[in-house]
Formats: sequence, C-alpha cells, structure tokens
Amino acid sequence: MIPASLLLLLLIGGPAFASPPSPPEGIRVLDTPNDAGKSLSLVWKASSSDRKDRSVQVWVAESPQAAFQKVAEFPSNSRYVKIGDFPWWAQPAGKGDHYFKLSSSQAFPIDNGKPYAVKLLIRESGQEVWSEAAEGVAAPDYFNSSQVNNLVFVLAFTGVLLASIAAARRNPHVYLRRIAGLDAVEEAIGRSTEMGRPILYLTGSGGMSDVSTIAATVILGQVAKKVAHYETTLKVPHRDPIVMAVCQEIVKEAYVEAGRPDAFKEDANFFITDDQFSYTAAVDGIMLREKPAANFFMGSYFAESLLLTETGAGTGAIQIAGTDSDHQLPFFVTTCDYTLIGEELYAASAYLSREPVLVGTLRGQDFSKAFIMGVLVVGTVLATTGVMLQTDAFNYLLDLFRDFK
Amino acid sequence: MIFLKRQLPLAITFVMGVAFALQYYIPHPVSEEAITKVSDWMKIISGFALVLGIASVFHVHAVKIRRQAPGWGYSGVLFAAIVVTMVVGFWSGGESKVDGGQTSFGWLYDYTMVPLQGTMFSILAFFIASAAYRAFRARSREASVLLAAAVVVMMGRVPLGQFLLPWTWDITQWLMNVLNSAVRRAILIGVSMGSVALSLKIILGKERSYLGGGKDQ
Amino acid sequence: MKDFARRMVAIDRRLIFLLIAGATLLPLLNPFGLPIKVSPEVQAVYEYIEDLPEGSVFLLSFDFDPSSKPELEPQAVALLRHAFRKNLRVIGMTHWITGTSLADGVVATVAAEMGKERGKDYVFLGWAPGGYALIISMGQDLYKAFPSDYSKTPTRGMPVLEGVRTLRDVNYMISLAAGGAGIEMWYVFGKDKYRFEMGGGSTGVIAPGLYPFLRSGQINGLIGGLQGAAEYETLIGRKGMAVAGMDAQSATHFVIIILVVLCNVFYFALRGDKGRPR
Amino acid sequence: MSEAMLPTEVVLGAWVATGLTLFIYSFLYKDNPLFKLGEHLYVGVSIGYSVVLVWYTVFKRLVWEELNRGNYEPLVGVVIGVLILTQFFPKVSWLSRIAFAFIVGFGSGVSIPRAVSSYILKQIEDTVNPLLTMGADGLSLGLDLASPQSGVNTIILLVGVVSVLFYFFFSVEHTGPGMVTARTGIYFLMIAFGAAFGYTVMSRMSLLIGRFRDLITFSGAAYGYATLVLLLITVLSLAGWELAVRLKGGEE
Repeated sequence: MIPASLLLLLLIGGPAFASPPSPPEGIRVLDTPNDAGKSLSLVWKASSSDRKDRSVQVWVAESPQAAFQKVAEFPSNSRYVKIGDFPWWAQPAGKGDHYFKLSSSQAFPIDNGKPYAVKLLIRESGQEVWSEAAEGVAAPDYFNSSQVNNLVFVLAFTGVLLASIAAARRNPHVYLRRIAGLDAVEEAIGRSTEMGRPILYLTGSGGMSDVSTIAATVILGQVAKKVAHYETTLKVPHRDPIVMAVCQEIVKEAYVEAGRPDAFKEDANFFITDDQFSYTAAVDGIMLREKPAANFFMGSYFAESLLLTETGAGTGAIQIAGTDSDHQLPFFVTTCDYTLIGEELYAASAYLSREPVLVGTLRGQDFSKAFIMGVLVVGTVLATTGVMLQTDAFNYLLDLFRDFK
Repeated sequence: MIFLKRQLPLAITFVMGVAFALQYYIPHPVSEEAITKVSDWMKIISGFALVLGIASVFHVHAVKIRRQAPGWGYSGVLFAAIVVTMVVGFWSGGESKVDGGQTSFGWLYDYTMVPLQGTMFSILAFFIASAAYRAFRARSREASVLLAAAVVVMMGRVPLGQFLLPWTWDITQWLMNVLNSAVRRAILIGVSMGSVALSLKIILGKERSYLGGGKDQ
Repeated sequence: MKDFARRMVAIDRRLIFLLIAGATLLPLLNPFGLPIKVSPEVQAVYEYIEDLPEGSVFLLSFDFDPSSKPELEPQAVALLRHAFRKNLRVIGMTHWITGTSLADGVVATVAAEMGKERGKDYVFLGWAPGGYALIISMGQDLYKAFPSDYSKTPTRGMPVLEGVRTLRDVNYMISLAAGGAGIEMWYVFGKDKYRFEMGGGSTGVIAPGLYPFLRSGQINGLIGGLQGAAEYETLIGRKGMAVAGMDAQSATHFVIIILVVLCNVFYFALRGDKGRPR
Repeated sequence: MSEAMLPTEVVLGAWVATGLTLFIYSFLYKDNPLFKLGEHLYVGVSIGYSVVLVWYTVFKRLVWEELNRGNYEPLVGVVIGVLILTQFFPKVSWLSRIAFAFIVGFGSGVSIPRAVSSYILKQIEDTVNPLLTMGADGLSLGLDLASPQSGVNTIILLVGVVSVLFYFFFSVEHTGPGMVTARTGIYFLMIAFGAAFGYTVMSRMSLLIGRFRDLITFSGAAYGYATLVLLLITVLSLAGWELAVRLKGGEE
C-alpha cells in the first residue's frame, strides 16, 4: 500500500516521460546470517538496465500497512554480490544478485523477533517505480557459519600438535636438520682453546618466562659441555638474578656430564646490573680487557645489541648470535659471523635438548607449514587456471582458505 | 591443597581458554556481553598487574639500598624520583593541565620525562654511525645483500637520495611492497603458528611456565 | 694502503660521534629545502580523510610515548590539522600510559591553533588500561570504557560524541604506533570486528613489518616515520617539523652510507692481513 | 626567536630538560655518574607517573566511582587483581596462580581464533592470487613492477613467502632442490633485513634530530642560553670526575 501523498507525487511527476523503469524482481528480506541480530538483509535480482543514473531507494516499515520510511539510496549498478564476499557454504544470495544489509540505526531501529516490511523504489530522470513489499524478521545467531573454516583450522592444528608431541615422547630423536650456526659453535670453542682466551656467553635481556631465554639457557648447557671438554674459560655475565641462578645449575650439570666436575668454577656466571646501558657498558669493558676469542649472543635483545656486537667485532672475536628479536636481527647479521634467525633459535634448542614437547611442537609446526606452502602453490595454480578457463569452480576449494567475517 | 595449588589453576586456564576461543565463533549478544564483561574486569586486573611490576622494581632497589650494594646511591635517586613524582601527581589531582594552565605534574612530565625518554633512544643514532664505520662489513654474500638493500632504502627514503638518484625511490617502493612484504608475511605466518601452538599448549596444560616455578610444584 | 687502512680503522669512535652530530646540526641551522616525494601509502591516508564528509567521526589513537615523539608527533599534528580543517569530529586516546600527557598536549595545541573547542569539536579520552580488552569494551560501549575524558568531564552527552555509541560508529581510525600495542592490535580486536576503516602511522622501526597488512588491505594506508610525516605535511600544504627535519635526515643518511662504504673498503683492504681466514 | 620574556617555569623547565638531555649524551664519552643519574631519574619518573595515572584511571574511575554508582561488578576484577598481589607473601603466593590462570587462559583463548583469522588465513588469502588477468584483449600477465598487484609481483611474492617458510622448515635437509629454495629464502630474508636496517637508521636519526631541535631552541637568549651553559658545565663535571677517578688510582 503506497501512502496517498506519494501516489499523488507519482501521478504529477510521472507521465511527462516515456517508458518507466522496470521494478526490481525477486526481492527477499532475510535475517542477516551469522550476526548478533538487529539487522536484515535485502536480496534482489540484478537487471540488465542497472546503471549509474538509475537509483535505488530502500524504504522500510514496521508492517506492510504502516508508513514506509526511506533509509538508504544508491545507484542501481552497485551492491552486487562478488566472489569473496561470502563463502560458498553460507551464501545469502547468488553471484551477481544485489545485496544490501540494513542495520538498526537511530533513524530506524530494528528489533529482534519483529517482522518488518521493505520496499525498493527505482528512480530515473524523474520517473519512479516501486517493487513488491517483502517481509523479514531479524534474529541473533548462535554460530557464525562463515568462520567454520577458521574453527576447522584450529581443531586440525590442535590435533597435529598433540599427535606430534605424543610421537616425540615415544621417539625424541626424530629427524631435524642441522643448523648452520650450531656447527660454528665447535669451531669457536676450539679457536678459543688454541688462543688461550675465554668465551663470553650472553643470555639476553629476557627473564626466565621468555621462550628465547629458555632456548638460550638450553644452548648454554651444550656450549658448557664442550667448554668443559676443552678446558677453556667460560664467562656468563647476567642482567637477571633468576636467570643467573638457573644458568649456574645448567653449567654445573654440564661439567658433571662432561666428566669434569673439578673444572667447574662458581664464578663463571656472575650478575652485573639490571639496567640496560650500564650492563652493556660493563660487558663492553670485559670484551675490551679480556679479549674473549668467541662471543655468543643468544636470547632476546633490545637496543643494546649494536653496542655489544660492535665492540666484539672490534676485538676480532668470532661472534655467534641467535635471537627472535626481529628488530635487532639486521644488526646481528651484519656484525656477527653466524646468526640463528628467529625460529632457528628455538629449533636449535629442540635439536640440542631433545625435550619431547619442544621437538613435538617444532614437528607439528613443520607439518602445518608444509601444508600452508602447499595451499599457497596449489591455490595460485588453481586461481590462475580459473581465470584461464573462466570458471568459478575452484572457489569451492579456495574459499576454504579465505578469511570471512 | 594440591588440588587448589595445581589442578585448579590448570582447570581455570582450560575453561577460560576454551570458552573465549569459542566465543569468537558465536555472534549472539550473550557471547558479546560475556567477553565485554570479562574485558572490563581485565582492565582492572591490568591495573593491578602494573602495580605488581612497579612493586618488583621497588623491591629490587630496596634490597640494593639495604645491602648498600655498589651503586645503591642511584637506587636512592630512583626512589626519590618516584616519590617526588607521586607527591606532585596526587597534589595536582593527576591532571597535567587545569583550565589551560600547566600543573606541576604536567611540568614534571614535560621537562623531565619527555627529554629523558626521547634522549635515551636517540643516542643509538651515534652508535649506529660508529657501527657503520667499524662493524657493518660485507663478511658474507648474505651480509653484502643486506647492506646493499639497506643503502638503497636509506637513499630512497630521503629527499637528497631521491634528488640525486631518482631510481632509488622506485626501487625502495618495490622493495618494501613486494620483497619485504613477502618476507614479513612468511615470518608473520610462522610466528603466528608458534604463538597459536603456545596458546594451545597453555590451554591444554602442556605448558605451565606461566604458573611460575614455585617451590610446591 | 694497508697501513693507512689499519690506522683509519683504529680511529677513536668519538670522532664519528662528532661527525654525526655535525651532520644533524648544520642542516637544522641552515636548511637547503629539497622537494619531497609522496608515496602511495601516505597518499591513501590523505585521500581517505579528504573524502570524508564533514562531521564524520575520526578516532586517533596515540600509541606511543615520548621516546618516539620526534617521529610520531609531526604525524599526529599533520593528521589533526587535516581532520580539523575538514571539520571532522576528532576523538583522541592512547594505549600507552606514559604517552598520555604528550598526546593531550598535541591535541590541545593543534585544536587551539585551528580554533576548535574541547567537547564540541574534539575530545581527548586519555589512557585506560587493558590493551586489547579496552578495544573490546569500546566496541560494546564507549561510555563504559571511558566514563569521562582526560579532563574528567563525563563523556555521556558530549556534543562531539553525539550519535557515537561504540567503535561501529567511527568512520575512520588511525593508530600512531611505536610498538606492538598499536596498529596490529587495533586491527585484530577492533577493525576486524567492528568494521570501521583503518589506517596506520608508525615509527620507522616497525614500519617494514606492517607492509603485509597494507598489501592485504587490513590497513588502507601507512605513514612511516619522519619521512612519512613530511610527505603528509606536503600533502596538506603546511610544512612543519617533519619537512624541516628532512634535510638533516638526508645528511645523516649520507654520512652513514659513506661510513659503511669506507668500512668495507678498509675491510677488503685488510682482509687476510690479520683477520681470520674465511 | 622572540625576545619576549618567557614565564619562569618555562625557562626553568628548559634548563632541566637540557641538563638531563646532556647527562644522557655524556654516555657517548663513557659510562659515568651523570648518565647513571639521568637513567635512574628516567625510570623513577616514569614509574611515579604511571602510579598516579593508574590510581586515578583504574582505582578511582573504574572501581570507586562505579561502586558509588551501585555497580558492584568491578569487584570481580578487584578480587582477581588482589590475588596477583599475593605474590609478595610466600605463604599464600600460590593464590596468584589462580589470577594468572584467569589472565593467561583468557588471553590464550581470545588470541587463537583471531591470530588464525588475521595473521594466517588473511595472509594466505592475499598471497593466493591469479597470475594472469582476463582483459579486453584476452589473457595477460601484468609485467609492471611498479604496481604491487601485477602478475609478476604476485609471482615474486609467492616465491618469497614459500621460500622463507621453507627456510624455517626443520624436517628436511637443505640439499638438492631444498637447498635452492632455502638459499632463495635466505636472500629474501636478507633483503627484508636490509630494508629494516635502513628504516631503523632512519628512525634513530629522526630521534636525534628531534632532540637537537630542542637543544637548539633552548640555546636561545630567551632561555638564558641554557644549552651552551649546561654543555660547558657537563664537560667540566666529566673532566672533574675523570680526574677524581685517576687520582684515586681506581680503574673504570
């Protein structure tokens, strides 16, 4: 039912022009899928006469009998459903249909559970035509089905992770590749022994809850074992008393394992200060005075990295770094001889310690990485083939790896 | 007691973790309300967590002063700075400005904290220069590539470089948008898998270091 | 040659410190004013603001503290000048507790200069704890997340916030970030869910890491470092702190490049002399 | 520079700010007491500032005022928050674990689906693109390097992402085709690190420029030549300290 005043307007404005625009077809009003409610979705068929200067107005009312109110206006050749807007398993409209989301607003509030009527008005150069009215009810949803791929991904990853941790518990000696920087450790220690100079090992600025610090202490254990074997001096200056206590235990144990408990010295680990630049200045002092033949920088670092490695490079020491602090990595790479980059640090600690949880996590991530690499390559090939063959068929697969809201 | 000390925290972690991971997939207002409520509590809890951090700094320096460890005088300076700032802050009612005029709290912030924080990291400019001269060597093919890219970007990102060698601007644009994006994206995917794995292990009780290495573990 | 190289490598590093100080100081005292080229990343932010209708809601989050002031303050000033000139409604806030007064000062100064009124044309909400939890509560109810603004005026009923209930009512949001609690957090917990358009401004250090988000459209533009700020100042036609600093920036970059080149010349000259065999 | 008289507190502020800036810069000479003084002041003032802001924003605004309004929900947050503080009392410190469990559990749960969405799926989505485009004149491979979305750049991006992912893949040896991929990955990494390097240099230099600008402003007559006078004082004190250390025969 069109309000009388509008009808009047139509009668006056209408007849001056030739053929009036055709009304939009197939209009449907749905509850917007996968949302928190208070919103309706409008779908209608595209028409061959859609163009920029023909506009569509959306009118809405609390019932077909009530007064309609204009809530939106846009050109008729917009608001099409495109590939990527919705996943194929949760599509409110077909490709090429028009789609408009009508949200609750101050001008026109929409409540859940109440029916609303919607009509479209097509206007072109003064001529107007109304569509049929359609009704719909808004409701909140309990599951966002367009994110089901995300959920599947999380569940699958959980499964892979648990399985690989369980596998690593049965056999912690699964294959992991050698890491280049680790091979250099032996060389560095050998050289220190030859030159009769100490080895300096830093565990970074993180506390014991930091993953990279834990990795650094694991690697320290292996370095200490080799040091004990070669009878070289090890120096580990600290910034955190707790990390120091942990490292003391680790080094002592390493000497025992190497069969040289007698060679262990309590003062290999020592605390300097907790503040960043004073610690750096002190470590630089050690480098300049004692001229260690090898410097190890493992763990997480901040701005002090450059000050440390620059001084170390000046003394001619072999420098081996390993950090996940990506903002410092460029400096380590240019000033050190070997650098374990990011995840290589964790891998190195898993490789050396053979701790099942570490090894299992690494393996689990590797499986998932391989899967993602496969998706990237195969996906690109399919997408390209899709363009060549002019088909959307591959989107059934590609949609699985898109992020939908 | 063992239950309260060990099982209960693990159970809470599990329940909270699973509930709020699933929350993401539930658009219903009830789920939205739940996360907002808990977020509001989290805001207050973060306030307390800050107190914890501050208190531990207090503790470290108090011990230093008590033992008269080397440099304990500086810990005294630190304490004095905390106390003065707090007194001034409360006296100004926590406001840096009142009716357009600066309070003493605002003054303290503008003329001590701003220059101190700003200067702390600007000294690195000097150390970069010195490292550039003494340590940034093309000691391997990888390092040479790195340095070459760095030089191009340093040129392409400043007007003088754009003026002298206009192509550095185009190369920098391409390098940032394509090569750099590719690497950063790969790192992002890798690191995110690592963090998701860590979160999963925490929720499933395979990773417990966050509970601290207390004596009764 | 080797002798010379050896002596050059061993020079006191404090000489280099003086060199870099000089390269900064001289262009600041005597600017030479080279033209500035605008990159598409910065242009995108500018154009989005330029196309916003008057009265649109613009949220600017100052996610930094004084240690990044020289880079991000000029960005903030340029963005605010542009927003105020376009008569947008500006909401300022911060996630970084130690940056609060700084941010308040920047907003107040630019507003005064552009003749804008607190509470009517703009509001500075200040800091609240929680990080991502704060964004989640702002997405549900802005007035609960910030019951009052930084100057302790109740936010409810403020003219500038009329019709703004949650983050969903924000038209454009920019986070000026110096670290993790910034652009990425705003995207993941804010834009992703509440669907406002979002751009970013960042320090040079973290800018390269944000390019994947720029490519994928997760942010629509990116202003990187002082250079980015200078580009923005050029776009709005009001040269300020950033443009003034660009000559010094150019000079220091060239000094660094020359130092790197010298370093490698000496390194190759001396290689195999006393260095390790490789 | 205007010669108008500035308010006393501004001039005083300029002197304090300049002095502190120079104290920090004295580290360039070597680690010394002036620098340590500046460093500790910095930490102290930051902490004091945070305490005041937390007090007013959290305890007053979010807790106290809400309670007065009859809203008792914030008490849940307060209770959990207090549990954190039990860390300081060894007998009951285990209670803090309940609080950490709450925080860490919530944080982990909230982050998992979001990380998958924004950092994994979204990144995959934007990497998987058709290499060819269908234009008016049939299929074509965009060769424009300057356009980030062109076909050739899509290929480069794909190669980069895959090879870097492969470099961080630890279950196969880097030999044969694996070695080629890993080498490609490492060169991609180095170029990105180079870019990061350039940007970091840019950033640090900007900070220096910012500080120098302030120092130049404060060296003006309106501020009583603060920079110049304080520079002299700083240099003299460093010299004095150096002398004192040498006389004592101690080594730094």
